[in-house]
Amino acid sequence: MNGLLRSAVVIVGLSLAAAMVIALLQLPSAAVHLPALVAENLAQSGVEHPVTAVLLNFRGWDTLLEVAVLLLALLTLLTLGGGKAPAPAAAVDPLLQGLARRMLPLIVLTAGYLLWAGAHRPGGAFQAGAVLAAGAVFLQLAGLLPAWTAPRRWLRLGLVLGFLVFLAVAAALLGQGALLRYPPALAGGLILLIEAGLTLSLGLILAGLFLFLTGRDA
Amino acid sequence: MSTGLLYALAGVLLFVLGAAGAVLLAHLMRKVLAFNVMGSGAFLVLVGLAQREDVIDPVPQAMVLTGIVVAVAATALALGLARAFHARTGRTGLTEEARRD
Amino acid sequence: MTEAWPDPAAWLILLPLAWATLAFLAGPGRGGRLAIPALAAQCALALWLAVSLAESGARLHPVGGWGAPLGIDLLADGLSAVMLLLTQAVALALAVYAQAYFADAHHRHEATWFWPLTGFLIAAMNALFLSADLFNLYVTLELLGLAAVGLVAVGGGTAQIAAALRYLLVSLIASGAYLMGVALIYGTYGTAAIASLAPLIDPTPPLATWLAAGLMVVGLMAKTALFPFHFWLPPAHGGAPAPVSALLSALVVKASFYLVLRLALGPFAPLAEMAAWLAGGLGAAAILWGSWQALRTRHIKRLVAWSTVAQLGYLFLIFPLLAADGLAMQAGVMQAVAHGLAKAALFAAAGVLMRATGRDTLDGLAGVAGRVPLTLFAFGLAGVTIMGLPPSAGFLAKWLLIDAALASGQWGWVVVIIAGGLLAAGYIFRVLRRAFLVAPEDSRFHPVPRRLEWTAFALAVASVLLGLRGAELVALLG
Amino acid sequence: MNLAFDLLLILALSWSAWRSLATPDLTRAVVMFIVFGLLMALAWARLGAPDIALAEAAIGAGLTGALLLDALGALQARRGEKKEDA
Repeated sequence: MNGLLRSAVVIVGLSLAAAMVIALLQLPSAAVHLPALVAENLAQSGVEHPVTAVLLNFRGWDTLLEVAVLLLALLTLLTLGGGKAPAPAAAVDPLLQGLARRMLPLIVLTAGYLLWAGAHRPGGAFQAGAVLAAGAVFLQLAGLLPAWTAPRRWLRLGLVLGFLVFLAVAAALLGQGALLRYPPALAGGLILLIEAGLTLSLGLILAGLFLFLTGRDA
Repeated sequence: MSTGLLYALAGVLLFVLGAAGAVLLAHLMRKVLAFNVMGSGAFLVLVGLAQREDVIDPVPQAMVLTGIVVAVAATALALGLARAFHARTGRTGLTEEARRD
Repeated sequence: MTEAWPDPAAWLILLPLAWATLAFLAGPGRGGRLAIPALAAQCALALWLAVSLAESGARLHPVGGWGAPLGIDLLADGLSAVMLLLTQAVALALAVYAQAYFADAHHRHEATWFWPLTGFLIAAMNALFLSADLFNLYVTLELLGLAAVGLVAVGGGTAQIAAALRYLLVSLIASGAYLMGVALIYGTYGTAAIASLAPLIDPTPPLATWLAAGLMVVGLMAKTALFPFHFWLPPAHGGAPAPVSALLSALVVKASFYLVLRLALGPFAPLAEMAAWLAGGLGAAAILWGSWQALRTRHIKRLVAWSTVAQLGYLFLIFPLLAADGLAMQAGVMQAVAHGLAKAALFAAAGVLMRATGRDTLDGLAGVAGRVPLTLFAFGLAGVTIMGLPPSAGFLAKWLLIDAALASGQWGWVVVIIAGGLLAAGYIFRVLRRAFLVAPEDSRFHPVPRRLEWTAFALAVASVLLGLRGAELVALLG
Repeated sequence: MNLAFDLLLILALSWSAWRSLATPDLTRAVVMFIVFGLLMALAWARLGAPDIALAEAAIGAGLTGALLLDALGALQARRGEKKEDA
């Protein structure tokens, strides 16, 4: 039975791969050309970097739901908690700790830069949040930050703040006619507001994915 | 052949490799790795195929950014469940569960 | 097409997102008191949306004001309105049930993050029913999948964790396949907006479109637990706390079915005929295999879960019949609604029976007829809908389905539909018969909150009475 | 020149993906996966997607790698205590 499944999967996989390769090689040009549309509307989007414009404006709805996905993953990890206290951090090389202490301001600065840069060039809330989270993970590994248990209220607030800001902006604009339809004059400011909230919350959530898990059942 | 198409073809291979691995490999960690390879393959097809005429398209790029974040959320959840499962049973695969009704 | 007044469709997504987040903020175990009035408001919004659709036809909401293909559109039409109404109504009833269910000391630990998870689950379904963009649908599918997995794991038991893990892995591979389909579609046509795609896909599309459609539909079938992808469903739905089982079985599996139907009616309509027989065949196999397993299992909730596997089969019987006329589509939607209400009632009732007897097996049921008669009555009424007896909504659904099969001269499906009804009668009566046995001397019964019994009963009654008001529902589909 | 680089990169991507699934040692598999993530970041740069390259390096390789290594430690910690390991 297992051998049968294995051969079936291999055969289906190989034929699927072959079919897809053939399909890709004979594809005509696409009928719709979105890069032109993006470029045309970039001036009204409130930012200059096309990817940020798609992420926060043209397809901001995807991004809103995606933040919900992250929150949800964290929430489910919390249901698995069982409330056991995490093991205390193991003794760590003091050299590493010193390095981590010195790195901390640099990490925060990098995140801030990425957040600000996102409007004009590659960067933005997701990259900035990821850098913050990486910093938190690093601190934990250096023994400077304990693993997290059940989140207290202030931490819960930090986790959801970015999402709540995003949701509030969406709701306020819905009152004006359409979900997330930024008035062009305010678009830049609103996007920066959302991104600032998201940077903090995404940093906490992404860090939380690691810090709520680590040391729990080791 | 354009750069975009080349990477799209690579994406096809990674997708199929990952999908087969996710179905066939028994160890939960391997399933998670395989699922991530599968996702990366789909991402490469999404961007590579859209840019097969070597025109940068920010729309699929933004989609992939969304997809990467969703993938890490799913990975963390899968690992959390796998750890909880292992802590309760000492096992690292679901094969025995499959035999029970 | 946007009006100056706020759009109920958009609020149907924002509101559950908001209360889910606030419930998380409020802390472990909190949120029930927030969820119930919010769900009542959502019911009103869904009703408002349905009425306004009946008056003025489908509504488009361009998120961000851009419109497809640059932006993402939300589309509310009759089909989405029916699914939204069903979702809000069942969720409200189950929220009332859940609040009483989790008030009990034995179950309180399961409620830690139940409310925020449920809020996200409902928001994900509403977003899915309204989205008109294939990539946005992928995000809603992931949101729905992770919320459902979280709810399966909410009890924290070993079997529940294992079921959640299995469900998550299936769900992730399935969404991976769906995502690959979206990638191929975007590559082929340069857009993922359904409105822009529909005119571009003709009956002889490039190979990539065929592969995309195949990958997406197979992924969605796995998420719907269509035979032979059903293996994850019985442990997941059978092992979760009763309100969770009810939510998942009544609503969540319908969401991916809805998407298959949407695709088959919309952008992939030129391709649908080719695969319709396969979908119908798998549906027929699901009906027979699911019912057979429901006749064999020893556990009450497993029985109800296997019944879901069987009843989902009916939904896929409509695909070979879609071409005939509007009948098959009406039958499918009616079946989705009837099964949604009845299955919520069955799981709610099963939760009461298990709490009353303290056991989860059919053998433990002896004597419950005298202890919780209302619940047993609810189980029987919901069973009437599942069996497809008049005047229930289930009867109407199966009647429409048989009508559609006869109209197109496809007799084979009629045999499967009738056989499925007889098998359903078999497994429903397995429960009822045991309940009327005399309780053994040593059996102990636990008191059950009246609210649990009444919500189960209300859902069951709704599933039967809806059969009398089926015309309105069908009219909404247009 | 560019084509040669792309082909080499794709070869390395496929090889690291294959090793991360097929190598018997789990720790080495996770390390191979992190290498795979970093190579993916390079591929994104080649596709003119620096945003994704940044995110892939930080999230796909970095955070996912940390999660995997941490989980690896947890899953292997009990090996000695419980015998029924599959």
